[in-house]
Parts: sequence; structure tokens; C-alpha cells
Amino acid sequence: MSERTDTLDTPVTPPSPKPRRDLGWWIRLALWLALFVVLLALPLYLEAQWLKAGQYMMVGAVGAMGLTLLTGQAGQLSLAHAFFLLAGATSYTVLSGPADDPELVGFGLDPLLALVGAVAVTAVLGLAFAPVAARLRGIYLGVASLALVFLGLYLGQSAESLTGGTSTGRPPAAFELFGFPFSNEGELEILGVPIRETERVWYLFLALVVVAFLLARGAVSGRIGRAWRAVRDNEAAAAAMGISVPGVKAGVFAVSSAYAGLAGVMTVLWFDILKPDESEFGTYGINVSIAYLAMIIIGGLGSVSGALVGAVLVNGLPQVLALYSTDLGWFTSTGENAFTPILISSFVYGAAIVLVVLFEPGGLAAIGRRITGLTRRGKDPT
Amino acid sequence: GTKGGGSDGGTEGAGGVQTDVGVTDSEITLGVMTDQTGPFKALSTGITHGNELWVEDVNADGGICGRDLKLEIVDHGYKADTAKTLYPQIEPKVLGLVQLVGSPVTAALSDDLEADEMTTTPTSWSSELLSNPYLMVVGTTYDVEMINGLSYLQEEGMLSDGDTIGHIYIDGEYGANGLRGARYYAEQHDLNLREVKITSSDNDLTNVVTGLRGQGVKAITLTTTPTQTGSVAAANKALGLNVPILGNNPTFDPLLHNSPAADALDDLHVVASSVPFSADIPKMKDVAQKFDAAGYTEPPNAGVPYGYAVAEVWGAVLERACENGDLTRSGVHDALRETTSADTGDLVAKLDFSTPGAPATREVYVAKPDASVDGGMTYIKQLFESEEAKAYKAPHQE
Amino acid sequence: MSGAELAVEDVTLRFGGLRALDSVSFAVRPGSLHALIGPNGAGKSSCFNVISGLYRAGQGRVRFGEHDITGIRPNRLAKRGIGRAFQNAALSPQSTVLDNVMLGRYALTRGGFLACGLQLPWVRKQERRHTERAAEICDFLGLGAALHTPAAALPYGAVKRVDIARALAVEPALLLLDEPAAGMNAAETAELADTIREIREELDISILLVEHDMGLVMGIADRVTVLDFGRVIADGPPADVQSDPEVVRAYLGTDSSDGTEAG
Amino acid sequence: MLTVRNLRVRYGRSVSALHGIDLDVPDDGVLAVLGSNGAGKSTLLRAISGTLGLHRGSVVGGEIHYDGKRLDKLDPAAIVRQGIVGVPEGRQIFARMSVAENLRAGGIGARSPTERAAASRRVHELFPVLTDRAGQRAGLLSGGEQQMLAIGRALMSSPRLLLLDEPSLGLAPKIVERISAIIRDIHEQGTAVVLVEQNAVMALGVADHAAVLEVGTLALAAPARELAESEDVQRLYLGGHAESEAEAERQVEAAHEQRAAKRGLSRWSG
Amino acid sequence: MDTFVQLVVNGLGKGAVFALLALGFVIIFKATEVVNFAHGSLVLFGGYLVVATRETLGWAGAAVVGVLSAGLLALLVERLLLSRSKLASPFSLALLTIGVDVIITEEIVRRLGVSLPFIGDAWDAQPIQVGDVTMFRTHLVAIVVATVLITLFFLAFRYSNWGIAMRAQAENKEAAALSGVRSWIVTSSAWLVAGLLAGVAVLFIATQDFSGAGLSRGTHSIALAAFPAAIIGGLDSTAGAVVGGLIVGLVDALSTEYVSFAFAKSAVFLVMLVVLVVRPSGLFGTKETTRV
Ligand SMILES: Nc1ncnc2c1ncn2[C@@H]1O[C@H](COP(=O)(O)OP(=O)(O)OP(=O)(O)O)[C@@H](O)[C@H]1O
Ligand SMILES: Nc1ncnc2c1ncn2[C@@H]1O[C@H](COP(=O)(O)OP(=O)(O)OP(=O)(O)O)[C@@H](O)[C@H]1O
Ligand SMILES: CC(C)C[C@H](N)C(=O)O
Ligand SMILES: [Mg+2]
Ligand SMILES: [Mg+2]
Repeated sequence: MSERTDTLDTPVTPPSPKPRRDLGWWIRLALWLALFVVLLALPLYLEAQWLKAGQYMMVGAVGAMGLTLLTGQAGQLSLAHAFFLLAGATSYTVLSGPADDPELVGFGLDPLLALVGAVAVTAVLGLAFAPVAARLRGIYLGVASLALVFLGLYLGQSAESLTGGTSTGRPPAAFELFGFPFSNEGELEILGVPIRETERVWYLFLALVVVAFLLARGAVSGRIGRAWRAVRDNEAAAAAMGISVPGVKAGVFAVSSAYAGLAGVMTVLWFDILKPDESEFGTYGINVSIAYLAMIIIGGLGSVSGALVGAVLVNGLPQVLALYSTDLGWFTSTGENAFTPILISSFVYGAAIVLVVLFEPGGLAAIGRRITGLTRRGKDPT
Repeated sequence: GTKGGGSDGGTEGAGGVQTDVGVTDSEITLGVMTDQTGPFKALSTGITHGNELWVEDVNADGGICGRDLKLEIVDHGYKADTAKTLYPQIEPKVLGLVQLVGSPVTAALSDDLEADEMTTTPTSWSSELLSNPYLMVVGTTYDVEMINGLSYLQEEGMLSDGDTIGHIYIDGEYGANGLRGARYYAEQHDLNLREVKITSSDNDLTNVVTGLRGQGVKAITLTTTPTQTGSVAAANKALGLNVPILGNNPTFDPLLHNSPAADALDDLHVVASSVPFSADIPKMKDVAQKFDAAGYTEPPNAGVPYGYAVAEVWGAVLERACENGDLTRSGVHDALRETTSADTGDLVAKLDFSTPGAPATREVYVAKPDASVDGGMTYIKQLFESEEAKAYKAPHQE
Repeated sequence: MSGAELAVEDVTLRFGGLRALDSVSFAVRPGSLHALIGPNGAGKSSCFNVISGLYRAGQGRVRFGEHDITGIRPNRLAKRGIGRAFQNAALSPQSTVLDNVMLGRYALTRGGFLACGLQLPWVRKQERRHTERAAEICDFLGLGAALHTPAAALPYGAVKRVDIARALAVEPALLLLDEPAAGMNAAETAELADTIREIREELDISILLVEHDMGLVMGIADRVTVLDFGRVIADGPPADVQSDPEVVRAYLGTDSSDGTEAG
Repeated sequence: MLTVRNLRVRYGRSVSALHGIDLDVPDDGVLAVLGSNGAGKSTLLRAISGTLGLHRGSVVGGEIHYDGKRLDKLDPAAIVRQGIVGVPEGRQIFARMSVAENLRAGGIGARSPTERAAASRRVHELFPVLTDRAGQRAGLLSGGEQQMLAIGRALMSSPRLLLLDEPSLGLAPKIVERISAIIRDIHEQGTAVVLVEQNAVMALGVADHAAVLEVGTLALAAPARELAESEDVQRLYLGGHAESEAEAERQVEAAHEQRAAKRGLSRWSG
Repeated sequence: MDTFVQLVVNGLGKGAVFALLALGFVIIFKATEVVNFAHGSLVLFGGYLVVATRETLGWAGAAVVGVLSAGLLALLVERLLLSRSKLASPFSLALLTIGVDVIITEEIVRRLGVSLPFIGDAWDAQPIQVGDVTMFRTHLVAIVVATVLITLFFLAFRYSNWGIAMRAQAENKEAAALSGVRSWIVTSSAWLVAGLLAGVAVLFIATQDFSGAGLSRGTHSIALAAFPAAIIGGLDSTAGAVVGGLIVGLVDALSTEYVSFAFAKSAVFLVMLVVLVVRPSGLFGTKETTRV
């Protein structure tokens, strides 16, 4: 986990001097669009529980994209993601919370403003950590950032007027867009399917994922992405090319935290409650940080679309497996040594990680690159 | 085709009873969202078995309202995220939830339960939960347990006004609610309360007890896990502190008798509103015998009688709803509100669900660890209610 | 562009007890090709590092034109018009040649996360323009066929050329090259010599070159400064330096039967 | 005696780097391997020393034998124990370890402690600067110093066959001379050498045999002296170090012509 | 004062066990640059074998079996999984260990069912009174064992080629191989030793005296709590592991009393953060230096 750039690990793709907008480019665009259309249509066909699971994958996707920019593109190992998730969740809840509650701090902002505010707050928190981060490298940075998770939980649990405390937690304001509520209120139908809270939140999350995705892709392929990779691969060379290394590091920390903050907002909207409890297995604990790391490595470090796949796997698999097995009556034995669906999904999660590293150390993105090798050649891993 | 819209509103079913979700002409389905994989699997499994035993009994007697009972059991492994997706799946199938394990899970589902009018029994006894009218807490709440327990200690001369006591509590709904009781009692009796906040995974409390010893506490009260109770008991003895320890219902598990802390348990007192597995009352004997007959592999614990008792209360509520001719969700809720004295054969004190926000009972037993009996505990004081507890106003009590 | 002179004035650099540079002074005249040579460990790369702000000199100054750039932060140099290629060709191995070279455009372009992420029209336009230029530079260095090849898959000689291309992409007024010919064979070296000459002529910039290939140095340099143990032991036109007995003793060693002890 | 027969090497699934190489290195020989960038010289050495696997490469055909023992199935450490030691391209010293520790690491493959002690003495004689810098972090040495350390490290296990990948890379002319002297010296003490070099003057000066690789195939193999006289070799590999002024002129001329065909670079106009 | 002394005693005793755990991380990191997230599951596995064989072999026999099998499991993980992914970066390998960890931990927790066995039979819950101070026997034995083992490793690192070979190969696999370092021996011996240490550590961890809990998921978390210890000391330093372990033990004990228990876990991390800001590679770790 050192900073050493190990040419031995370099996935080497065969050289090819292809221009960018060839036939393959259009095919890929068409595939992305097709996927998007399918995602748009899903709420019309899927039951609430599947939508709920899908939403959770989207939460993961946003967070994972942020982390892959930081850790994959800019080479800054971070285990602080859970902290920024908590910060985003708390900020949204506080900013949008009612201003007249005697015990809880709230600013009564419009939910959209609160969302933007939460993202901004986490970005600033990321910036604030940057000076520390700039001094550290590799695994040391990783563990140092882990400290934020513990501190965050401690503060979150202590600051009851913000978080509601661990006893009751605090419900977030339902999201609203220019007066349109993302709840069960109001009648709305598409093709005879009532569009209620679950469906609405699905579309909200989908929109957020798409925006986050396009931003990340654009950034990675542009000037700023090159600066990130340069800082990752050789700081001295980066500096010689005019890059302020501490500045870029701070910037990418801010961007990544902003993503995590947005994922935090989505988390709290998904759970309908903010509750910073259970340091070990909670929603904002270290296992969450590790899960995000797993997503981006499974997906392929630095790969934005890989992060999406990683999120689908890590956040989705346990959910889908639990749903399926209850549907189909798998693993329903009880008793103290039973193989419950939850247990099975842990096994599958573990095995998936092992298999990916074993057979494709470059992550699923590497497989993807090989598959699309016919349409996409020699482009940077984005 | 696309998925159809859900049909709302009750329909007239067999026997002229209104029904909506989870009830057919032949079956009533109740949900169990439990933890068979995570940290509370021991207690949860006991409760589930208690639920199951009762269902068998009821069905053997011809069911309720002419319908057989059925349990829909899902495991969420104490993970709130999993529970959150599993809930929409189980929701359209069940009338209510006889068991919902886990404070984080309950918190995450609280809004949904209210929106779906889903009467639910959480395996949590926090009076904070009572803000949600659909949560039916069977037994008394942690705060009341603490108040009663402290008054017991004082009555027995183990504590006097003005003493210092230490309260160790798990940060969260469980611990904070216990602490609320301790604070209330300490205020009444001018006790000097030292609060120590821990998390559910901090198991070694030697340093905490060392600190409390330095502060000269006369008793330690606990709202902790059984493992943590063991650690406190062991340290209490090892460090030569030897003060009485008072714990809430969930602080004890019979497995403690097999731990190195076994020799240090004599100072422990457990307050609870449901009986230990070994209780010497006819109903308990009956349940215990059924448990043995059922051939479960797990050792029995207090979850079994509790699970049975909860189900009995549900039986009473459903019977009433049936009488009212309304087995819809809202009908069940109305029936619950009309239930003023649910009788569980003293597995749990008599319950009154008519006052929104108030605990259904304020009566508790006091028990002591006893390795020689099944369930590991014998009770040393019968159901009682202290003056302080009677006067106490729960946070959401109207 | 060729207006600025680089002057290293009395620079001393210490690492613990070691004096890597000891009162070093020399000047690179505008538009000239200046070579810095000397035995291994003499302090050449260290001198580059002082100029580019990576090392902080204990004493002395570095001037570029009228600006004092002593101890300037390294990332300011690109903007000042100093481009640098590294002794160990510090490229991003997974990135393509074009991507590596585009990095050199960093100081010439603008746009942060949002601008890039949103692919604003002016960003796209800027990207297109600069990509064209980067490709042109690659072409010039004979990398035209490898634009989309990851750097890691290139043979060593090509890697060195990518590094030079990246330094050129900064559009420098002064180009620092640290052993550009290392790892190249004679024909390639000759070609490189040509390239370097052409760079200077067509772009009219100054070049400071560290190199051990005397054929190359003597063939193209206008002036040579020789370092030994951190001190300047000779400074002058190539021919003079080449025949300086001190330089022969310390560095060249040709026809020296006595040169076996030093090192 | 090292024999390489019909060696074929591939990187990853698609890049074929060597397609059928035959070579012999006698026990008392010095073989120089020449070839332009990407010809496969380093690949050849990696194949012999068993380190291809670390570069995603593999031997896909042919055999390598040393003293009758088949090498291409052995792992690198076992090959070192056969007495074959390599100095990889780009030095690859242990940057975070001290100079002394680097040398100690080099001695791990030594056959006996006495041998190790002798080797150590020899290394310090050859490269006194390594003695002076014994305690320094190797990564902070200058480029040339690192090269000396890399060679010294290889000598620590008293190899019988030494594989050098561009040892003159980045070395001052005087040191290059010294390295050739050292190679000759090493050779005289009974170590065979395979020397991959860009500096053909130096390589052909010390080698008795030479081979020229061209994109993965063996273009020429002959005694060094003969090769040095070959016109192609002179033009391609000896140019920069041409003995005659006229020769150098001619090359520059030729290069110019080549360039003329190519596009130049004009100034960037903002 | 009593309280302070008692806390220091508690802290040092725990610190010794943390040091043992930290050493496990350090050895593997030194040899491979991989951070072994599966350390917790090795600890659990060793403990589980003690539980499983205690009935038949008696405690001492079972303890030996437990220690050995933790070592073997580590070896197996290295041979069967890590060694097969030669091309994966230390980063990916660290992830691989997370995968392994999840599987082993979940399976052992499943097998443990609802039981929470304590396994420090020979020393657990038999405190000794020295004046007003209680000495926990588990702590005392742990201090002795940790001192002996750590000294042994220290010597092995210093006076054998093992240590050099480890560092060489962690830094550059190719160059190490070319120096005759038998990569698989170095790597597997590192894993074996780390596994054995995990096996020893669990005999102290799953006790009333140390963790207050029997073998369970919590045992696993404790192993990871030794992580800051390894970092504070410097991930590639043996001496650092010892110092880091003791610091963690003390900070944990003292902040419980003088700040708050809830803060103790954060306190350990805060101390770590401060150490890292001042010394970015830990107290004794090798500084990262690069040059161009
Ligand atoms: N960061 C550093 N810390 C300690 N010593 C250093 C550092 N950088 C360089 N040195 C030492 O300073 C001296 C000069 O090194 P430098 O790299 O400048 O030499 P050089 O002239 O470039 O040599 P070469 O031609 O071999 O590359 C060397 O002895 C080297 O070991
Ligand atoms: N790790 C690798 N992955 C893919 N291709 C490689 C790899 N290493 C080398 N190659 C390719 O194999 C061929 C031979 O390379 P090799 O490094 O052996 O050349 P070389 O003769 O040593 O060149 P140089 O003089 O530049 O060192 C080249 O085409 C190169 O691009
Ligand atoms: C069984 C109970 C002690 C569980 C507790 N209410 C919790 O979920 O945290
Ligand atoms: Mg240099
Ligand atoms: Mg090569």
C-alpha cells in the first residue's frame, strides 16, 4: 500500500493510435443511453423492496465515485469516507431541520438548498483535513484518516442537538424540489403506476448519480484528472509541470468529501433517520469505510464506471440476496448455527473480493476494458 | 405490463370481519423481523421460539377469528440497511410485527411503521419509542426498571440518600433510557450519579470500574450487554470493590454462568418485567415444558417466555379486533388501545395499552443469578411497583 | 522568449556532512545550449533540483532573467518558463503518452473540477487546442505512432523522449534536460542531438543539459560547466573544457593511466 | 555454458517480444548483446534470470540450459543459486535500505560465508564510494553511485555468470572505462558475462562474442572483433562513439536527411 | 493515586497484548508491504481451535493446537491466495485479506453459535493483590510472553538475513529475486510467524481480564484495534510495535478515567494522528524518501 509506483502492476494495453470518436465511441454512448433508459423504466416494473435495494446501490455509487477519484486517481488512500458520509447526513438534517425545535438545531432551509449546503460543508471539512493529509502517505494516510471516523462518531454522539443523539436519532426533512415532495404526498401516476415515495426517491437518486458520474468522468479526462494522476505517480514531476501538489491534494480531498457528503445526504434520505450509533457495524462506522474501499478496488482503482459496478456489488449483493432468499425460501433454517441469508451474503461478499483480486488484480474495470477492447482502445483508464 | 397499484381500504372477509393486509379467510400472517446472525442472535432466537410455541398452541385450539396463525420470519442480522429493504417485502404480507429486533432497525423503520399503521412489538423497552403509537412495548420500560431497581436496593439497605453510584450505559436508545431512570431516581434521593457512556462493543470495563472505585461508589447500575455485565462483575470482585450491581432486563444471560465471571455474580441484581425461564409459576412451567418438547438445540433464555408472552398479548388484541369485526391494521391498532389488562399468566405483569406514551406496566420482578436453575436466574422479589416509578412521567406520556 | 538568463550564483547545498554543491556559480546565456557535466555524484542533478526549487540551497542565489527564483516553490517554475525533464523519466506509467505530455500544458491552461467536470465549451475548446499542440510535440519527438500507448509499455528510449516532450509542452524559455541520451544507442543519440539542436533553433530557447555522452555534449553545447565534488572545476567552450587536464583527470579519464584511484 | 534455444517470449496475452532466439555463452566468455530500443535485450536477460513473471511476461517456447540444467522452469532465486546473477535495467537498488544493507541483501544468495566475505572485500575495492556511503539511504545516491551499488550487490554472491543490463547507463566516461575494466577483471576471475549495452564501443571492447537483436530476432552473432568491423553495426551502434571525425560527419549528415522528411516544431503562439 | 497506579498497571498489561498483535501486522508489512486485515480472523481461528479441542486435549494441548493452527492458516492463506496473485499491488492484496477475513470470521462466529467461550484457563480471572493494586495474572503472563517473543524477533531481524531479505523483497520483488532472496520462503515465513503470534495473542485476548469477553466477533475487532499501535510505532519497526502497543494500552486506560470512556477509542486515534503529523512514518518507521 505504499506510494511506490509499481510498474509491475501496470495493466498494459496494446498500443494503438486510434482517434476518439470512432464507431466504438458511438456504440459505447448508445449502451450508456440504453442503460439509462432501463433505469428510468425500472420503477414501473419493480416492487418497492427492489427499488429500495437499487437506491442503496446508488448511494454507494455516489460515494464510491468520490473515493475512486481520491484514492484511485490521486493516490490518496482514505478510510475517512464514513466520516464524510456522517458529516453530509448531519449537515443536511441540520440545515433542513425545523428552526423552531427547542432541543434540536435546525435552519429550516429548503431541502434542495440544504443538500447543496451539506455537500459544501463536507467539501470544506475535506479541505480542512488536507494539511494533515499532505504530510502523510500510503497506509499511514489511510489509518490517519480512519481517526476521523472515530472522532466523527464521538462528536456525532456527543452533539445531540445536531444529530438527535443515539437514543432517538433525528429524522431528516423529506426531500422537495421546488415544492414537489419526494414522499407519498400528492397523486402522480405514470402508465397506471402510482409514483409514490420509493419511486420518486429512485428518480432523485438516479439524477444525482448521473450528475455525479458525468462530473467525475469529465474531470478525470481533463486537466484536473491529469493533475491528480501526476500527483499520484510522481510529486516532483507534477510540481515541475506547474502543479501545486498540496493544492491539488487538498482539492481532490474536497471533491471526494463532497461526493461522500452527497452520499451521506442520500443515506439519510434512504434511512429516513439520522442516527450516529454503533461505532462498529453502524451506517457510519469503519466497516462502511472499508466497504467503500472494497467497491473501488473491485471496480478497478481510479475507474469511475468501475466504482459504479463495485457499488452495485458491495451495497447491492447482500440486499438482493436477502430479498431473493426470502422470496424463494432459501437458507431459511433457523437455530444457532444456521446458514442465514445474511451470513451467505457475507460469504459471497468475501468470496467476490477474493476472486476479483485473484483473477483480475486490476479490478472489474480491467475486464471491462478487455471486453470493450474492440470498441475502445488505448484510452486512459477512466 | 407494469406493476399495478396497491389496493387500499378494507374488504369484507369471512365471518363478516373487515380485513386488509396479511389476513385471508383462513390465515392471519404476522411478521417477525429478527436477528439470527448478528450480535443479538441468542436472545432473538429465544424470542422467536417463544413466538412459535404460542402460534402452535393457538392453532391447536382452532386459531383466532376462525383463522390459523402464521409467522413470516426474516433475518436482518441486526443490520439496519438490510432491514430497510426487507421491510417493503414483508410489509404487504403481514398484519403486524410480533417481533422487531434491534434499536437501530426500529429507528430506521419507525416512520414506515407509522405510515403503514403497522402495529409492532419491538424487542426494545425504551420509553422513547412510545412516541410512535404503533409500537407496542410489552413489559415495562428501561427507565422504570431502573427506578424500581434502585428503590429496591435502597429498601434492602444497600443504598442511602446522598450516596454516590455509578451508572454504566450503552450509548443509544437502550442505555440512554436506562440512564433516564437512574437520573430521575438520583434526583429524588439526592444520589451522586457518575455516568459512564460506553458502546455495545466495549467489553472490557476494568478501567471503568477502577475509576468508579476511585470515586467511592456504593452501587453500580447497568444498562449493558450480558458480556459487559460479566466484565463489571468480575472487576467489581477483582478490584475488591464488592458493591451491589443492578442491571436491566437485557443485562443478564445464563451464559454468564459458564464464564470466568461466574464466581463474581453474587452481587448482581436484575430487574425485569418478564420472568426468567426458571420462574416458579404455572404458566412458565408450561412454556418450559413445551420448549423442551419442541427439541430446540439452543439453550433456553429469558427470550422464550418473553416471546411467548408477547404473542399472548397479540392474541388478546387480535381476539378483540375480531370481536370488533375489524381485522384491518387500523382495527388492530384500535383494539390495542382498548386493551387495558392483557394477561399473560404473569409471564409479564398485567399490561394496559390505553394511555398513549405511557409504559404498559410499571411492575417488575427482581431476580438473582442462580447457576443451578434453567435460565440461570431465580427471582427474589415478586412483581412490585415503587412509589417513585408510579410518579414518574415517561417522556412521551400524555 | 530567449531574453532571460539563468544565473546560478554561489550556491551551496549540504546533506548532513556532505557538500553536494559548494559555491557553484555559472550562467546560461539566453538562447544558448549549456552543458553541465561531471563525475557521478558531482552534484549535477542536485543543481537541477536547486534551480527547480526541489532542494533549498543553504547559501547563494538563483536568478532567471530579472527574477530571483531562489527557493521558489517548484510549481511556480513552469509558469516562469522553465521546463524540466528528469534523469529517471518520472512519467505516469498507466497513462498514455499523450496524457503524459498533456500534463505539461497544466500551467498554460485553466479549469478546476467543476469546469472540467461540466465540460464547459471553453474547456472543450482549450482541451482541443492543447491536445493538438501536444500531439505536434510528440510527433516532433518521433512519438506520433505511440500517442495512445501507456507509458509503461514503451521501450526505454521512447520513455526518455516522452519525458522531453512533456518538458517541451510547458513551452519553456529554458529547458532542463537531465541525461536525455542515457539508454540510447549511437544512432538514436545522434538523432536526439539533432532534435535538441532543432528545439533550440526553432523555438529559440535556452537549454541546460546534463549528459555523460561526450559525443553529444561536445557536438552540440555552446558552453560547458564541469562539476566535481560539488565544485566548478571548469567552465568554457567545449573544446577548452575537453582538453582541461583537471577535467580529464576527474571526469573523462581517456588516455589516463593514472585515473584509477579517483572516483 | 549457457545455451538458449529457440526462445520465444510474450508479454501479457498479445505482445510477442522474442520470437525464436538461439545463443550460447561459454563459461569463459563475455557476450555483448546489442540492439535498439525495444529489440528485446532486457527481455532476453529477464528470461535467463527467471524474472519475466514479474513483468507479466512468460516463456512461451524454447529452452534455456545452464551446465545441462534447465533454467526456464526455475524461480529466480534458484537461478541465482546456480550462480547466475543479474543486474536489472534501471538499477533497482533497494532505495529505502542503506548501502550496506543493499550489499548484505546481495550476499543472501552466496554459497558460503567465506565466499561472501571475499566478495565483500572485492566489492569495496572496486567501488570505494560504497564504503564511504555505507550508512546512507541508497535511494539518495546519485544515479551513477546507484549503478555501482547495483553491480556491487550482484557481485556479492560471487556469480559464475553475470547478466548486466546496460551497466554504463548514466555513468561518467571515466566510470564507464572502469566498468569495462571491472568486467574484464570479473571475467578473468572466471565469471562469464552477458552484457547488454547501448554503448557498443564499450561493449565490443570487452566482449569476445557479440549478438545483435532486432525486434525480437537474432540479426547477427559473431566474434566481437568481426562485428565491430561490420558496416551496419558501425553505423547504428558505434556512431556516437565513432573513432573517426569523418564517420561522425557522415552520420550527422544522414540523420539530417532523415529529419528533413519529418515535420518540425514551430513556436506556440499562445 | 491508587486509581492512577491501577490504571497504569491495567494499561501496561493490555499494551503487552497489543504489542503482540501489532508485531503480527509489522512482520507481514515488512515482508510484503501488505497490510493484513485478516489478522483478526487469524486470532479468532486460533481461539476457535482451542475451544474445539479443549475437551479432548486439555487446555495446554488445545492451546498448542490453537497457536499452531493459527500459524498454519496464515501460511495457507499466503500460499493458496496471496502467492497466486503475484501481480496484484499490495493495495489489492490488502483488500484480498479483507475478503478472507470476512469469510473466516463469519464462519467462526456461525460455529460459535450463541456461546462465548473464554479460553485463558491457565491465568484468567485469578488476580493477585499487591498492596492496593490488583495485578491481573493474564496481564503478567502476557507481559512475560510478549517480552520473550519480541526479543526473539528483534534478534532474528538484526542478526539473520531474514530481516534483510524481508525488507529487500518488500521494496523491490525483482531486485530481491535477483539477489537470491527466496521470495516464497520469506513471505510464507512472515505469514506463519504472524499467524503464530495471533494464536498466542488470542490466549490472552479471549479472557475476562483482557477483553472482558469470550471468543466472539468482538475478539476480532480487538485485533484490529492493535492497528493504531503498529502505526504509532511505525509499521515496519519491531521496536515500534512494542512502544506502540504500550502507548495504546496506556492512552486507553488513562483517557477512560481522565476524559471519558467514550472518548478512549478516539483518544487512541487522536494520539496516533498527532504522532503521524509530527512523524509521518510513525515513531520508529522508515521515513519515505524519494529523489529525482
Ligand atoms: N536528498 C539527498 N539526500 C542526501 N544526499 C543526497 C541527496 N541528493 C543527492 N545526494 C548526494 O549528493 C551528491 C550529488 O548527487 P547528484 O544526484 O546531484 O549527482 P549527479 O551529479 O547528478 O550524479 P549522476 O551523474 O550520477 O546522476 C551525491 O553524493 C548524492 O549521494
Ligand atoms: N512489461 C512489458 N509489458 C509489455 N510489453 C513489454 C514489457 N516490457 C517490454 N515490452 C515490450 O517488449 C519489447 C522488448 O522490450 P525490451 O525491454 O526487452 O527491449 P530492450 O531491447 O531492452 O530495449 P531498451 O534498449 O529500450 O531497454 C518491446 O517492444 C517492449 O515494448
Ligand atoms: C435485545 C435488546 C437488548 C436489543 C436492544 N434494544 C438493541 O437493539 O440495541
Ligand atoms: Mg544525476
Ligand atoms: Mg532494456
